[in-house]
Amino acid sequence: MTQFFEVTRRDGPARLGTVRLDDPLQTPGRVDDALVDAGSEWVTDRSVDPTSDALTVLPHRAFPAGTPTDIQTTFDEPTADYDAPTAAVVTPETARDRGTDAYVLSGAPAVDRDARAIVDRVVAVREAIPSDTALYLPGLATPRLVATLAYAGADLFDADRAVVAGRQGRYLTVEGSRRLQDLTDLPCACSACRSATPDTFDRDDCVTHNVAALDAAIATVRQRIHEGRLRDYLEGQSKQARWLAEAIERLDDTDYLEQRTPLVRNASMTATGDATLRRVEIRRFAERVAERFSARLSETAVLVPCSATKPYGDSPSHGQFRGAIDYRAHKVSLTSPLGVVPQELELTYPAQHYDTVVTGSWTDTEVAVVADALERYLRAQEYERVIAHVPADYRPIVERATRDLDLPIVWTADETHPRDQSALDRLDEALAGQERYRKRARQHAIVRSIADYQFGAGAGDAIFEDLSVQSFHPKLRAHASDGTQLAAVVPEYGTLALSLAGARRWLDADVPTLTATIDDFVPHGSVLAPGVVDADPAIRVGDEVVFEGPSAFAVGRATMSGPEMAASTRGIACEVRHVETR
Amino acid sequence: MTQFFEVTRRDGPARLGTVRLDDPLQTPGRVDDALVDAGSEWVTDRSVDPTSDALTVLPHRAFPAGTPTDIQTTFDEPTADYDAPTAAVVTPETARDRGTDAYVLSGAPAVDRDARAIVDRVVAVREAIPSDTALYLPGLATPRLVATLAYAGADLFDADRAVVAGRQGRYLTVEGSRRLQDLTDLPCACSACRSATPDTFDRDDCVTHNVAALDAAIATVRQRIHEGRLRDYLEGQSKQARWLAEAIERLDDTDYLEQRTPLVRNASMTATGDATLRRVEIRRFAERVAERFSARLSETAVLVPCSATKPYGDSPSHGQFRGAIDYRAHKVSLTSPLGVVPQELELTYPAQHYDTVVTGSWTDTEVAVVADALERYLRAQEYERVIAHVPADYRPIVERATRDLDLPIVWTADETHPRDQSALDRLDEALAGQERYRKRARQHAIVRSIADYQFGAGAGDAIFEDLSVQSFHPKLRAHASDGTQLAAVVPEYGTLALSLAGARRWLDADVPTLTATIDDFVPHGSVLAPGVVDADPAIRVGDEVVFEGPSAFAVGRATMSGPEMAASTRGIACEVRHVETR
Amino acid sequence: MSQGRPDATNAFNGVMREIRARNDEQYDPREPIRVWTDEDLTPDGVRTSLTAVLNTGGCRWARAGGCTMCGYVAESVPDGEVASEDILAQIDAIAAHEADALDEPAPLVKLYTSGSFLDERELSGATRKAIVERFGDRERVLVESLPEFITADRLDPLAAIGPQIDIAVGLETASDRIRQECINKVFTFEEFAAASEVAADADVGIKAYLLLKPPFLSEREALADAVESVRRCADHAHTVSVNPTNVQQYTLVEDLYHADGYRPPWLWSVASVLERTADTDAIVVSDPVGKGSDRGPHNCGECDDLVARAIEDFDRRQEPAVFDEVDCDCEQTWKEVLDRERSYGMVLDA
Amino acid sequence: MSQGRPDATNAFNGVMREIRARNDEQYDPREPIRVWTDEDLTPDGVRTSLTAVLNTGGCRWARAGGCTMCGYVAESVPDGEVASEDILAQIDAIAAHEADALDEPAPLVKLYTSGSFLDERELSGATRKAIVERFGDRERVLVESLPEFITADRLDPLAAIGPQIDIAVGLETASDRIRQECINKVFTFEEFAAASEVAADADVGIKAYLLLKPPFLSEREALADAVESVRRCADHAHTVSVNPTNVQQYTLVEDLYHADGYRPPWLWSVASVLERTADTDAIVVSDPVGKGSDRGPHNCGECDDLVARAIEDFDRRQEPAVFDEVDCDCEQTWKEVLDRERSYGMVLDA
Repeated sequence: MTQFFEVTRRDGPARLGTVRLDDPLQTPGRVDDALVDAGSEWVTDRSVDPTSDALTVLPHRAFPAGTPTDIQTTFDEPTADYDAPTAAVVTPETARDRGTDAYVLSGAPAVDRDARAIVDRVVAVREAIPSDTALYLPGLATPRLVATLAYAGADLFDADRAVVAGRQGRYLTVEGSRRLQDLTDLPCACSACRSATPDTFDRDDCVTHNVAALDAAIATVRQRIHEGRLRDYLEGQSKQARWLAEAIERLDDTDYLEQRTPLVRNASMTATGDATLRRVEIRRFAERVAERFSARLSETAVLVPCSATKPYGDSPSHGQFRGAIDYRAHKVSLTSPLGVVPQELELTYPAQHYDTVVTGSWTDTEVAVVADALERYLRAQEYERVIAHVPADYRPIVERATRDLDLPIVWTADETHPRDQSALDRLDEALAGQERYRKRARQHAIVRSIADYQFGAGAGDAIFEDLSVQSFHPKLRAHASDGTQLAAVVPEYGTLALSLAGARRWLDADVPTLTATIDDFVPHGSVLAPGVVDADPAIRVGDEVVFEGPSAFAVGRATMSGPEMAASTRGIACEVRHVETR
Repeated sequence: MTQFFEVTRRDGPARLGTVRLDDPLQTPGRVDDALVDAGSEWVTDRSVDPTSDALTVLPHRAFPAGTPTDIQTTFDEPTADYDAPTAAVVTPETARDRGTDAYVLSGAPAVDRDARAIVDRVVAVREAIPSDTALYLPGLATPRLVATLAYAGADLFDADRAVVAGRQGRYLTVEGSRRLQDLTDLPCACSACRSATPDTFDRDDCVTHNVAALDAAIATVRQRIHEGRLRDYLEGQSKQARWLAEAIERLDDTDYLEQRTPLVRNASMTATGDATLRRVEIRRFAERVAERFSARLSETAVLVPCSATKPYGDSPSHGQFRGAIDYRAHKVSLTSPLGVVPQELELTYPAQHYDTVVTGSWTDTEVAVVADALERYLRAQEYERVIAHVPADYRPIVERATRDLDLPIVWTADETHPRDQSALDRLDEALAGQERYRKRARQHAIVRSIADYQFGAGAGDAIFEDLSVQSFHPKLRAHASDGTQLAAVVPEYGTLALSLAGARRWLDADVPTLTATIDDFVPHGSVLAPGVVDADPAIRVGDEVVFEGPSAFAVGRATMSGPEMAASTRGIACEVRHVETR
Repeated sequence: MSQGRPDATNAFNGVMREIRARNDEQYDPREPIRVWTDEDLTPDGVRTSLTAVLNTGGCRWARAGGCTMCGYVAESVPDGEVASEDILAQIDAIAAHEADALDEPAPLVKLYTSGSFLDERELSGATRKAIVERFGDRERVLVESLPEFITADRLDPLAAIGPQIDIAVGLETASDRIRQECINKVFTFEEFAAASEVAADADVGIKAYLLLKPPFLSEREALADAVESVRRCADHAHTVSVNPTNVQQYTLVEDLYHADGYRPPWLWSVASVLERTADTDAIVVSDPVGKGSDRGPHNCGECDDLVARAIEDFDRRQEPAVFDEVDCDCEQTWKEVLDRERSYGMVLDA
Repeated sequence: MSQGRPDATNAFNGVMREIRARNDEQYDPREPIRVWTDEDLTPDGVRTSLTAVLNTGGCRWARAGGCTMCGYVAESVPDGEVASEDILAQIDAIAAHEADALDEPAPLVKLYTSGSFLDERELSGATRKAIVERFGDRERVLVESLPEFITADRLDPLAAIGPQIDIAVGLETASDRIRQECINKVFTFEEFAAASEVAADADVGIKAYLLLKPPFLSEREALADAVESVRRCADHAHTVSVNPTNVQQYTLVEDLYHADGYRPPWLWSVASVLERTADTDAIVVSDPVGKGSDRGPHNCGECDDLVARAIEDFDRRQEPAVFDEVDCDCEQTWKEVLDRERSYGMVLDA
């Protein structure tokens, strides 16, 4: 059982954690001095000092990269249990729960420069060992690589590679490796670099520098995880080598990453390239809009461009659009990388959290992605008419999306800017005579649409069959007709926070409920992972979760994924919002 | 006249240089202590100490950002001339040749976070002042921004902004700015960061850190310029903020950048995103293949995928393709980001210099770019038949490129991998009975195609009307039928180096010749810029240039652009290869 | 009127007219532009004050173009003429406001006009006399004027009424170059000094108004200019008011500000001017308009209130030690800006 | 034959058979696999040597699977049987090579078989005798064998011919665990020591061959094992040859090497073994096959020749001071690798 390691924060698959030694070790971090190797049993039998405070690598027969599976199977032995911080040496073939606090990936150095190996081996081990244990990749860490490794789920590194490279006269930075003789400058802030010139800089300096550069890179990773912005950093780092870019691409296509990507995140994302289009958060939003959303307010859609200001509704341009539409049509924003954002979901993560380039030039990939999203969207809805209130550079998108659809398109802004008065007048005119919906209808649509997005198609109507909305945008509260509060909109994330009554309706509704079974206790504030008996594997960080146990019924927001809360022995699984004793 | 500044190396628009003070200052660099400000004449009249060794900012009426043009015109005064290192304060409106060694962009801090201003103002000043002078952007440099500024042509910075930000408790890195209170880690290698924790780190530390981080960032820029790889770095940096990405996009569309981009470069490029597709080098290659290339060897084109190994010809896959084609068709490689690479141009920059992701998944932008390039290419040639020996993921590209063309397509590899023996057999079969061209014909085609690429459509036939090729691939030598050597292929760049006889043929040919007029001297080794009287503005770094003067006729390779060699007063304009006294 | 660089004046006036033309607001000629009560230090001690900005048709100089930082022309009536009876109606409104706000009449009355109270084209002699007479029972009445209108024939009738008359003169700076070429104000320090003599002869006081941080100057240059100007004024005025620039609408300063080319002065600079000139003979005060806001004089946001209170305290007690009490991390930032900001590298602490 | 872990032997043999099956080369049974001349240190001093690898049908153990680092099975004849007359034809070829290469016959003849010269299934007693008799005029003849075949009845006939007979034994390591579980060689040190007694009784010498860096060991573990093994061998052999691993085709080691899981030892490690065991009674030598190449023992590429020459020098003079002469930056890298490389973190200096 894991007693000496705890995950304290997550950013997708990356984690902050602590190895609980006398002098606690923050992770991702360097394990060097905190590690004791009990030794290799290829040489002789080994023993363990169970009183050591260090993280002890248990006696091992390590298999280097390339060791045939039959050999591994023959020498794979059970792991002894100690009441001390221990690590077991494993490979993708021998990784499983061995009861240790940490796991050492044998042969880790071989995954360097190999995108497929980085993803296949590190992820394979990460998935085979408990999520609340630390993964140590020995002899591998370089300043350039650590961010990718942490993103793949690694927690522990060492300075071995950096030191050896320094001795070899290889100068490491987050950009990569240079030979000392190729340096005309010392592109680093460390003391060794600031107090030398390329002429005087020797291999001792290079070792000092490499370790400082590695520490800085690891600290950057920790800071970024803390901020929930490791991915943005990685997308920049992926320019440093094509195999780094390839590793991210490969990771993007794994279930591993999907399972570890939160529903919402309190951090902005920088969307400046096609790598962003592949992000799980972006794909998930597009997917849910396409499959779950249904337009309730009007049979006319007005397509408008997104705004740099977020949420769009707060921007001057959308203020003008709202004025011209005047409750007579359904506003749908077109944007890269998200695709289509119906007006009800403008607050919903990541619709108000991304920051994108606004030069007005679209790449073909963006045109394709947005057009495809729009086509899927329009096919799923039942609009009678589409008003394209978009500038000329959006025209190819709308045309491509609608060419196979039998939908009348009215162009109101493609000759002038959509914010020009003449364009706004044309929009107003196009909507002349159209019936106006009421503000209440709009509020109801927001609550129900978010419910559809969050809980599944049809959830909005099922959970909020009778509905009375109170308070003001964006802090809407959803009540039943009898006055009971069912849910509230969380303005930062554009999601619904359910009350107990709301949770019960979710259970009763004909959509999948994300539930977890807990032990016989009444949670207060939070549910700890050991208290979770079982949890729906579909639960993602940030999801609403219903907790049921012999003594309590509760609702809250997940801080672990379902598989993780079911398997973890430490850490907070969920922040409980409401609880009721049974 | 510029006496105290010299540009020593170029990487596109970015430059390495030296301010020639007693203690020479490398640029891009921080000018801080090396600068003396004679003072503002808004306050009172000022005088200059002409014996100072510092770079003296001449008395100025600086115009802050936002100063109306009429005010600037009214107070714009001529600049006095001193025999000392001097700098003139200018704005985009008042920038012109003022005879100083350096220019100070007044109001520089206002361009921060403003992609349009970075490009418009910095580039406007850079273009208005002589290229062999230094541009100083006061109060603006941050670790995140310097690379972009250097790429826009700035040479001098200062620590002012970094120090003030430190005093404000803003912690700067190449990633951007963080408030001290938001730091959970110190993501830097500098001595201040390595000897503190976030809890103990104060504003004095922050100042020390910011300056170290800035120096490291500037050193990184210098190192990258030296390596010819600043652009790769910038593409990574552009993930740090959308306005940085936007600044690069805007720069990519300027003539300024095109003029400063070399024809060839002895450095690899990492192609890992759509930003790479916009690079001048990439666009230029695609443009020249589309407009200048003509296929000479066969009426059958075989389309094949590119290889990770460069040049393609050295890869095992292309070895197999070559074996199957066996001199019976013209091999054309499809690749992102370059588009189409005919077999004759596989050595030609950047065809053997880029390193791209090979996951086998194409973005829509890549599909569009490559398909468009292929369509343009096929329209320009007169093939009777196209054999598509490409894997299934290339099929949409070929189909899109050929859908409007009346060209028979034979698919030989879309069901199996192109390297499978069955696919190779199909390719061989498809070429059965096809006439074989001779090795000599292939060598002739290489020389003539490179000439077309380098000098213009038709140049190959005009310059090498009679041709005898000697030596072996890739070091081909082109001789006239009478044995005179005309040119040699430079294997590193895939370009032609002309002899004097070759240069004369270029002059006589019906394609534009890149010529420069020089003073009355006989150059040896190199032509210095002051010796250049006039130069074709189309000359780019790396171009072959013919030099004509009263006493000499010479040919060599440009190390400056034409406008630069015509205007510069210092530095090497061209490496001369052959010279003849008149 | 000095004509040091008529080309500069022409250029500034042209630019300023264009900027002001963007404004299309209109004002009611029977209402004062603003009216408020406060406490002020006078040569006789701290007094309750009634202050009003009269709408007298606005500054004629501003109509030609005017000062680079002054937006008050915008607050004038459309055709630039306000009838005497309208002015007196404004006085009624002011009195009414005072009656509401104060238990007893304020001993000090200050009447600004965004122009010259003594300019015949703004107010006739009779109107001027009638206005001062309305406040005949007060201790001190202050009115505003350019030096050129400060003549014995205009002063004597007012001085005779009863209250001590003070003339507020917008000198802005003791530097003729900065006044003309940064502020676009076209009289000389010599003219101001001469007017001050005329006033002294009529037993009328002079209160000089200085501008802290005209456009085009760095923080250090602005600070040095203000300190020097206070020192030179002190011989010619019983009170010097140091006014840190606030960014007013429809001004050149606002254009610079929007383009990130101008930052209002630090409150530390205001404090520093007061502290460094506390040894002069004159009363030196400052009432930083818009203090703590981005458009007004401001520090880091944390300490603005604290420093503003110290300034207020100084205004009453003239005791430089008040500034020893205030402390903030951002004082180091301000010192760094003083050391490092050049007029070609503004704004350094954006 | 020891049976410490039959499961391991089974697994290794299974894997090795699979690896070797990738090879489909065939050899001519009438040609020796390799033949060359050199200079060697013998107990009697440095002598010119003639060395040959005979093709005797190959190692029977290798046919079952065999050692993890040895690829010589691949160089055997298809059906594993070589006729006596073919073997003697090989001897003729060896003699012809010697006549070409040397002015006079080599005093030392070394005949390897990639198996056991004393194994009846490889060579009959008559053939063995005939071969040694072909070299009856030489000072010393060395043949190769596993301990199990070292018996008096096989030794005596050879010892009687004339030349001093030496038996080369591929002990690899003094550690039975490493020998069995890393190398997959299945006799014990005890068996080796016993065979050495038998040889001594027959007046036959023993030359022990050790492997420096079997798979699965870190550089430091490998170095320590080699030093310890030399020391333990010294009592049982007049000469110990330390053979650093080179990556041979169709071996388990090659699979690891291709997967970046194996690096041949540093030449510094070879030098270190020799230097640290120079005080033993036996002659200790090393002839690093493939030295300086990526598949052979190597340093940084700069100093490989230098260190290899020092080893060669040591081989003749047994003088550890030869290593004081060689120096390279990479010695520090090697020391760092010794300090830091763990068997779970290989290869550290890739």
